[in-house]
Amino acid sequence: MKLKVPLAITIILVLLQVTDYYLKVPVINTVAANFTVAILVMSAIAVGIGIISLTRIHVRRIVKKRPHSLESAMMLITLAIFILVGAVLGSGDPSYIYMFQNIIVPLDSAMFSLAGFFMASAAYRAFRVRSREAMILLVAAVIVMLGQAPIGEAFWSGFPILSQWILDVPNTGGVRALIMGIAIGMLSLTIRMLMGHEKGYLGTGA
Amino acid sequence: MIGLDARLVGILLSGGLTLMAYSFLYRENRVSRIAEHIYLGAATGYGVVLSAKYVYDNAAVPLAKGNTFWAIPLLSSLLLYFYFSKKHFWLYRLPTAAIIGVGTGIVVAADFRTRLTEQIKATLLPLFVANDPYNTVNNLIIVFGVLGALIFFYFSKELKGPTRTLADFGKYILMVTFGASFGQTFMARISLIIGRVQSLYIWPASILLPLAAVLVGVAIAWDRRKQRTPRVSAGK
Amino acid sequence: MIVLLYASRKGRVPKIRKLAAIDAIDEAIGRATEMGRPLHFTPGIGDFYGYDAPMTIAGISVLGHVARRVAQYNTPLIVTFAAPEIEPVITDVVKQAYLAAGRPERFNPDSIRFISTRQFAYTAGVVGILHREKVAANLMIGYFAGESIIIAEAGFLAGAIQIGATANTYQIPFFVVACDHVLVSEELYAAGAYLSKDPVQLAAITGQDWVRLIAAAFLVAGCVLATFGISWIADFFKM
Amino acid sequence: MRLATEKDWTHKLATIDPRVIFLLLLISVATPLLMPFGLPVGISPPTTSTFKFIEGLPSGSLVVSAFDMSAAVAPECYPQVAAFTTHLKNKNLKIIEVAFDSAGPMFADQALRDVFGASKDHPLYGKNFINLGYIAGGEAAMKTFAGNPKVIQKDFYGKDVKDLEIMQPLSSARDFKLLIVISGSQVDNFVRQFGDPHGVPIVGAVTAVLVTRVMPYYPAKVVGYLNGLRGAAEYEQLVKRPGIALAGMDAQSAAHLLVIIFIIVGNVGYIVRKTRRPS
Repeated sequence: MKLKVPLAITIILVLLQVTDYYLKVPVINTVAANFTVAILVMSAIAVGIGIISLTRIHVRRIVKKRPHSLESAMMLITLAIFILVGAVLGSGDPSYIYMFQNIIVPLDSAMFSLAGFFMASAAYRAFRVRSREAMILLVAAVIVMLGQAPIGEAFWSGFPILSQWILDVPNTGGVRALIMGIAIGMLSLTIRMLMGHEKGYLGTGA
Repeated sequence: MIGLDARLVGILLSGGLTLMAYSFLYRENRVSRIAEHIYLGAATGYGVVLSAKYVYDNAAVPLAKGNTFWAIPLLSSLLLYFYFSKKHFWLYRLPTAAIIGVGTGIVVAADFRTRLTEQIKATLLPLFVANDPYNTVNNLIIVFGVLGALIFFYFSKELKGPTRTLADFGKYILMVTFGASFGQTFMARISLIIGRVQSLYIWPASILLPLAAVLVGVAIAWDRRKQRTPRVSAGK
Repeated sequence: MIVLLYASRKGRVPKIRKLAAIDAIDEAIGRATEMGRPLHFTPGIGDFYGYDAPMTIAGISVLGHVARRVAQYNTPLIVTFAAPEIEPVITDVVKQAYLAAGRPERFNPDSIRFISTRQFAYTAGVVGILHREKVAANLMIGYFAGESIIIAEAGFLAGAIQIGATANTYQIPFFVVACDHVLVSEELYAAGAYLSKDPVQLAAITGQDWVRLIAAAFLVAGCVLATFGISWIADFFKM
Repeated sequence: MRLATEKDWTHKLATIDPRVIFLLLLISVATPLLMPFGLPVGISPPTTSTFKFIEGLPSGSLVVSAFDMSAAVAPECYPQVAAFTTHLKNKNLKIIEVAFDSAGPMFADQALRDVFGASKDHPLYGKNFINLGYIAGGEAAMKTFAGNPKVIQKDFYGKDVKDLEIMQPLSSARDFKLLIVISGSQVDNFVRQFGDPHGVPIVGAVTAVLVTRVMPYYPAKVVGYLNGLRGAAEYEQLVKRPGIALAGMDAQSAAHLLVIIFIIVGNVGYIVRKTRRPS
């Protein structure tokens, strides 16, 4: 009961969506579309779970005086401010836009731009001619980098053309094989789910 | 509306937060941790507000207007909250199973077509183009690249002989793909750093720059001294 | 197609070649145990909806095995994720795993940590955890996007042994560059079955190979025909 | 390995502290932004075809700017938006801004202020341009908007949309002469909802990462695209309004060069050590 009912729900809904995609039966199409929007609402409501457990972790940290409780307190305060201001004034209010522009935007792009620094250090460390594979990866990456920045053209006018060729030809081949493989893998996973063998997502572990 | 002074404060605030986040590049420290937690609170709170607005506009309002259909998702998602109950814990599985069923169903159906059959179709290229050696070579690389990379993932047994060679070719094609992807992404991420640095050059955020430089210098000197005095603080 | 293979292959244990990256999971757990430092697992920023759904599910499936092993050795475990709706499932999986290992008392609810729904707030949180809690092994198995290199490189700087796995093709290069072991794209989907050692699940992997061979056969035949200007295989795929 | 080699120069070259790399990368980005050396930026074919397409639109045509961008990709996408909006303004085209990402309306507003000098208070607001705000629901929202753009009741600032002149002649996406997709995630959904069913030509204002995913649609469905910050720099030259993207190009060059130098340095250390080891 505790496992079979949820399993049945999943199987029926997967089959419903698949039929909806390949067959044009008005009844099925309507039902499937309704389920789709309903699910969007349900996953939005699930955000509450996250907030409850997030608050729980940080409150516990403060109460038990564990390290970094100051940071936890700051996080709870900003969380509360952002929820309250958004709830009271609405998300389109100028002050909310101001908070968004001056707190979330800089931190969002600062965090994302850390990727640039980390890519540089990872490239330095990993792009060594250890093996033929590593060398190919390195050469392709360097050519594309030179092709993208104006400095590549300044060295040799062929870099942009060569980098475009890499993107158009070998890259296309590789990407195609990858996505075909992924589609096959996903199909196999779904069939395992439909046969009731893959139950990991229902909390059974495997 | 927000006046001029608020604008200057905003520039200072966003510049300060950027520098606080960047201080992580030197090492994890209290300043970067504070930025991290402010960000966590702000971004998560913003996410909650938007989700709540979505539920309110798209389900609660229509329900209030008499569209009873919306009672179904609203009520059934409450089952999710049995997660916090010790006794009826398992009830959360019902709405979750529904979310998973719809979520995977949508993808698998569309994916089998767009990813598998459409990709095979796109790869059906002539292996020889008359009087056009350039395209002949390109087509050969694409076709054998796809074949090789497909075979490279063959799980059932270790490959030997000609299939091994083909799989090796596929592996090299994959490496080119990864390299190209790396190069292309690198450009994008550098653009982000450029954007951040440009925002720091705007007055009055620029006054933060020398301040940050001094702080980093102090931190480095501090760490050096700590290293020389053998293990005074066992923690770091 | 695969269904047929399924039925015919029940009862026989199919052979699968060794997947080094999956075997490395045990190595990673072992290292964390020896060092007495935590193991961090993340199924990524995906949820149960859209393209990320299958990757998330595959990641959670691997988590079940990892948690069981970790429960046996009493290694500290930290699981982080970005989608709140997967939290109950993750808790359930980890709890059941501790129960299966006969160690339910070792389960610590604080080890399951929702961080944030916003991508880079999540990233910042994970990076902080990797450093603060001195994580010894970092397993990233599921759906990852722009944060992959940030988490992987932060894990490297924190000195963790790392395994990356995702089917999001644009992110694989970053795992290749920064991790010790990588499950490339579809290997992610095979991982759960491989670890389960369950004959039926393994048969599904063999089935995957069959579909692969059929696709390859279509490709060869189609290309040869296309060379002579015949396009009926291409027409067949138009459906 | 002998301990003496630990102090060797090759070892040093092969194991530079990542923080040194971070610092040099920061300097290599920051310096050219202050003191540009002005390397020429060549203009690539997709950018040219984008420019030509917009040049060819008759004045007064309706153009939709769809903001499907998050704040994180703003450094790449916003300069493109600014360049496009300038071009649309110069050509006297009508602009409908709409967002499918929650952060979108903020940048739509910023574009109006940067290019026209004001957003909702501008005398031409509602006549020549409008910011419709954010529609939730991803691809489902796109489908709805393409089928009936008037489905939106209020604009981003809470004004009633039906009173505004620019929306009057609209009945479906067929009335759009061009769709500019500003995105860091995908264009496939726009092709499916606007391009295929309504035949709207699409131009991509996309991040560099996204370019490989746009290429399959170019030039049939997507008539042109800008490749990240570099694309923005190219476009700024075409519309003769050099801005932050062009200023950033030298920094881009310097950063790429620096990383390539580091890769070479790392390999020199590695190779020298490897060839020595047998002896």
